[in-house]
Amino acid sequence: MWEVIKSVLAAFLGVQREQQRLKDFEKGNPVAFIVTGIVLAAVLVGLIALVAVLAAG
Amino acid sequence: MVRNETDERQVGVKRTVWRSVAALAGMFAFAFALVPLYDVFCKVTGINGKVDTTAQALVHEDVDESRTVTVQFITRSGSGLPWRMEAETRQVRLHPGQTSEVYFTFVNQSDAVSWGRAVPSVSPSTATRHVRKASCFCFEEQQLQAGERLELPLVFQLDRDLPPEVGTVTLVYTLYPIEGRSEPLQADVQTKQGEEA
Amino acid sequence: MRTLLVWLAGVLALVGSSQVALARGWNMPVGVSSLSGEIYGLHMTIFWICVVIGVVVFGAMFYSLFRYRHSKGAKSANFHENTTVEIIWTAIPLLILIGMAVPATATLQKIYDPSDADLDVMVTGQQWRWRYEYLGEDVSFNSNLATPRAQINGEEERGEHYLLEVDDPLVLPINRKVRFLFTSDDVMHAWWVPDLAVKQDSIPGFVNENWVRIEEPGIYRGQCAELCGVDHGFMPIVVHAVEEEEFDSWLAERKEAAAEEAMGVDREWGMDELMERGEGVFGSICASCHQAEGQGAPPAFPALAGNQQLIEDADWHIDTVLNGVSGTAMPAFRNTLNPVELASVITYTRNAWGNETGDVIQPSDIAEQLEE
Amino acid sequence: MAPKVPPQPILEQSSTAAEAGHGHAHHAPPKGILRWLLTTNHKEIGSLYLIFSLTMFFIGGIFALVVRLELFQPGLQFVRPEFFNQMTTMHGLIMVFGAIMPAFTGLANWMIPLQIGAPDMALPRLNNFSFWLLPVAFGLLLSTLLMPGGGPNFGWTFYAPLSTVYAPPSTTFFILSLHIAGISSILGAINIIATILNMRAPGMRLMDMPLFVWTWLITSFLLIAVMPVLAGVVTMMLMDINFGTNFFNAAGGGDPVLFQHLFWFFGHPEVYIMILPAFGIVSAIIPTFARKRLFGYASMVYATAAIAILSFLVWGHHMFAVGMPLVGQLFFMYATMLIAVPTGVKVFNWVATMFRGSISFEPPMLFALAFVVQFTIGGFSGLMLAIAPADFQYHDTYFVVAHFHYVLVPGALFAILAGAYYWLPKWTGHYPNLRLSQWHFWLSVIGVNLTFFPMHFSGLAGMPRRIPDYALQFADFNLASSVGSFIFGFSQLLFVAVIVLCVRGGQKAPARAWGDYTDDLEWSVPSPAPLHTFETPPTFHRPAH
Repeated sequence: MWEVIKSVLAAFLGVQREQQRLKDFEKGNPVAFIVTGIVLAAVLVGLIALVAVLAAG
Repeated sequence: MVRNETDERQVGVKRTVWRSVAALAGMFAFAFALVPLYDVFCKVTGINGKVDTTAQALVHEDVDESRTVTVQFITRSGSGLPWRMEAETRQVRLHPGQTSEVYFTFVNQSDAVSWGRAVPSVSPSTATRHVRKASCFCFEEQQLQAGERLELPLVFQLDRDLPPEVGTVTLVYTLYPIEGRSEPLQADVQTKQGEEA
Repeated sequence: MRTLLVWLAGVLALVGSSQVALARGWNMPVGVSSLSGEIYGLHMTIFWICVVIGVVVFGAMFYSLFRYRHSKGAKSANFHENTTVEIIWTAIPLLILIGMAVPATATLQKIYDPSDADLDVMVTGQQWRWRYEYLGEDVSFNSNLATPRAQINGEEERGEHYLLEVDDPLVLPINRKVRFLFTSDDVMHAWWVPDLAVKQDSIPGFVNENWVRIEEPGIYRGQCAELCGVDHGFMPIVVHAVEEEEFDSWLAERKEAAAEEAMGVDREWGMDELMERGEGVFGSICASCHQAEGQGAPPAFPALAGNQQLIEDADWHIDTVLNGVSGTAMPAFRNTLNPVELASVITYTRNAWGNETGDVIQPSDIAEQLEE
Repeated sequence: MAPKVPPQPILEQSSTAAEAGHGHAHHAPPKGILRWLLTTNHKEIGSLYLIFSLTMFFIGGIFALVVRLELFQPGLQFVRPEFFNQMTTMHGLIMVFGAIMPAFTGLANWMIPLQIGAPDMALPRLNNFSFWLLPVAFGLLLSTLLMPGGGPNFGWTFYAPLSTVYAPPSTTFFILSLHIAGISSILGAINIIATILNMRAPGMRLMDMPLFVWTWLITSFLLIAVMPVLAGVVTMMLMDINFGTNFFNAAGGGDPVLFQHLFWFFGHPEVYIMILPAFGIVSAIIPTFARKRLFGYASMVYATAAIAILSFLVWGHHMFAVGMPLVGQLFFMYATMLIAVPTGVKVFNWVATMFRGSISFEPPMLFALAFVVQFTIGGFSGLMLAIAPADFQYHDTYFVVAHFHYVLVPGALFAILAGAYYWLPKWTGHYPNLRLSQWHFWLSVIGVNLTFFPMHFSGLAGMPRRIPDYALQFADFNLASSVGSFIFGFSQLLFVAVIVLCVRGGQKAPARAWGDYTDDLEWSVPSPAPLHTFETPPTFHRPAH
């Protein structure tokens, strides 16, 4: 699981080693990556919202 | 071999198309769902002063006498309704937590019955969530007979959580006609009279 | 090779133009309000950050284009990824962005300050003019474009403040916090004066809020900044910022004038004076839609000249002007014109351009109808 | 952009093209107009899309020139404000929905099957239908100009209530035409997704696809997600206008600001729909002419996906002046600023691809390089616009006009032109005339910058957008913009000349028209590409690392 999260996070930043990417695409389950991606996107939204609320005081 | 592959492709294409169509239908429905969602969102955040148009229970909390807030009332007329609308009181000063009652006068200056609606708005928008209205003429559509004069109350309080930097709250009511209801159904008139009685 | 020189010249021109951009008239004004200078500072900071990033990125790009020309026999290398470099050029922009977000947030918080103001002004957008009401002071007026149509059509020489001049400017005191409440009678408008760094949409049925504390007396000009129909380009804003005492006496004067005007309602008015007054009101309020000769612009704006319903039914005419017609561009004028103006403009439209009804509508009749 | 496909399928032999025995499987196509009306061939439909978008580009361009003519100097000289508003509105609508989007769809039709080794699109008949909806939609839209009260005059963003209660009677037809154009885009998107997901050559995985295919896949998902929302918005408008509902009418308890939220929920992803395929084209061209593999292929794909996801979170930055609460303002400001990161990654990757390459400057490369520079300038002004407090001063001024034109004209449009020059040898079998192409390029670059760069200044100095007449201090900027726009507009006639000459003849191009440095499959079929290609799927060979 942690591997999947790490890969998706790397994708968010747009950096990924070629070997790691090949590994992901060979054995990784695409559904796991998509779900993790959506969850992390939601986390990102929450994070931005949190920062905004904190900044607004 | 080639045959099989094309068949497989056809199955795949069909599956993709159905999924896409389902997504489309979902997004179209979502667009309409955004309308009520937006209202909920507005209520929670108080965007552009859009306010709750249902009665809220007044809360009997301790009046915060350490601060006084000015509440202004402004009335405006949209086009197409021969009514005069005025706030009896232009502004009041009160403490958060205190309940206040002000009256608004409505006069139908034409010789025909008509329906109108006062659309409320609050400024600053940060105060919107903290205005609690127990009774307001803006909750429902109003009907006035030819030449009728009506005084309607607004009962409200500001809650104690009103942000401390807010010193003035402005309540604006814009009066609009209700299209296609200039000739009311008899039943409507009776219900209304029933309510008043 | 020549290609590259032209490109380089382009980059130099860009840097050069950024210098020019500091000159007044090419850049955002520093402004005269307590916050406008801060907003200008923010703007310039981001601008220079962008210039620096641009120089680095475009520099690297043009260097590569120049240095690794195929025509000079360059052989291409064979690398196509480098995780370290990629992490660095993701992280650095992120840091720069955070650096930008901090001051931007601070300024935004200052803009969103709902604390009490010394003066409340309600600003209403209407096709195509602004209306100002000094809340609690009984002073309100319309502010129309003052540039003559002849200048717009090129029949007259254009003045210095072409399209940025009004008949009745908004007068505000300096050094006092002025709170604006924005709303609209019809479509969306946006009230914008660059020197005050205030731009806010005015939305029908809702109020928006903003504020300003002007620090220097002067005349500041702006325009409507939201497409609002045919004359969107012709509803300017002029603000006269004056010393506090001057403002107080101006306000007292306006109150007195309003009271005097109200007194005039009761007397009997003659046809000629109503026609004269009415022509002026028609020109500034009605002519933008119904046109100078009452010929209208159908289908949106009906003709008034020779309009049978108008000629035959005075009550309908008065009702239309007072209450407007919902679902059209015809607003209710009951609250925005006074009884004298209403009576005179109705009398004028009933007797001008061949509408010879001979009707004289008295201000007192209108006042009575309004106060019923 | 109109390659004349040989009237009969010529089945030339190539390493990967069809075996000769397959020829009999095709019926002789009908002749004349019927052939084009009924064609289900992806190349022919691609050409139809491209010709259509070029036509719309000139119609929308004429509208823009009317606008610039009126703004040439202060005062009202040529058109009245009501017609001026119709021109600005129609210019925007036609360019967005009629020129840029169909041009990308045309390129997708032509190139995606070739790039993934498919014989055609997955749904060829649907493909024909989605194209022919477009002339209907835009014929209807253009006809509103002749209706009483004129055509749409409320700006391409058609904010309510100007577009509902106060709109001309023709608005119902405007809504209908948007519906039809929207259905066309949606069907096109479904077709592209179905093709990419199911029709790839054996052995080609998603992460092996050329970036143009990748960006179009992501764009198609965006289209499927937001075109229904646009359809919903215009349906609500239609109901407000004709059936007495009050979605956007404050008088009936609705909210005009709701319109803007819904519109920009569609509108911001729409902006990326118009730029993501451009990224794909440029990512194909730069490596070809730098003779070096694209730097950071994976990060390009991820950055595209990141931009697509973020595009759903930033619509509020178009509405900083409507009076959102502070938290909303901050949220949209932060989210918008974040988009700069993946966008920056893309620009850095392109520059890194050029670094230590072996670069030559053929016409496609010239346009691609101009894209990188000018799109980045548009990106910088976009970053400035993201800063909410400063946006109060920029909003709805010519600064915004300058910003989005930099992104869309020297951005999206230049990428389309680059793509056209890049693939013309494949389409026609001839290289475009070099001298004319260079003239076209340089006149376009000069014209475009002379038009749009001064708009930054006039906007900052205080000129609102969408006004037919302006104060005297903006006169010099507008003069420059108008002169530039005429240079740019007329120099596009050179492009037509290049295409016509290229279709008729010119230097013959081999299959690998731009050398051996690109592995993309389209270069493995002969030039011009025969009507039917890859009837037997090619085997995809992953490039060696």
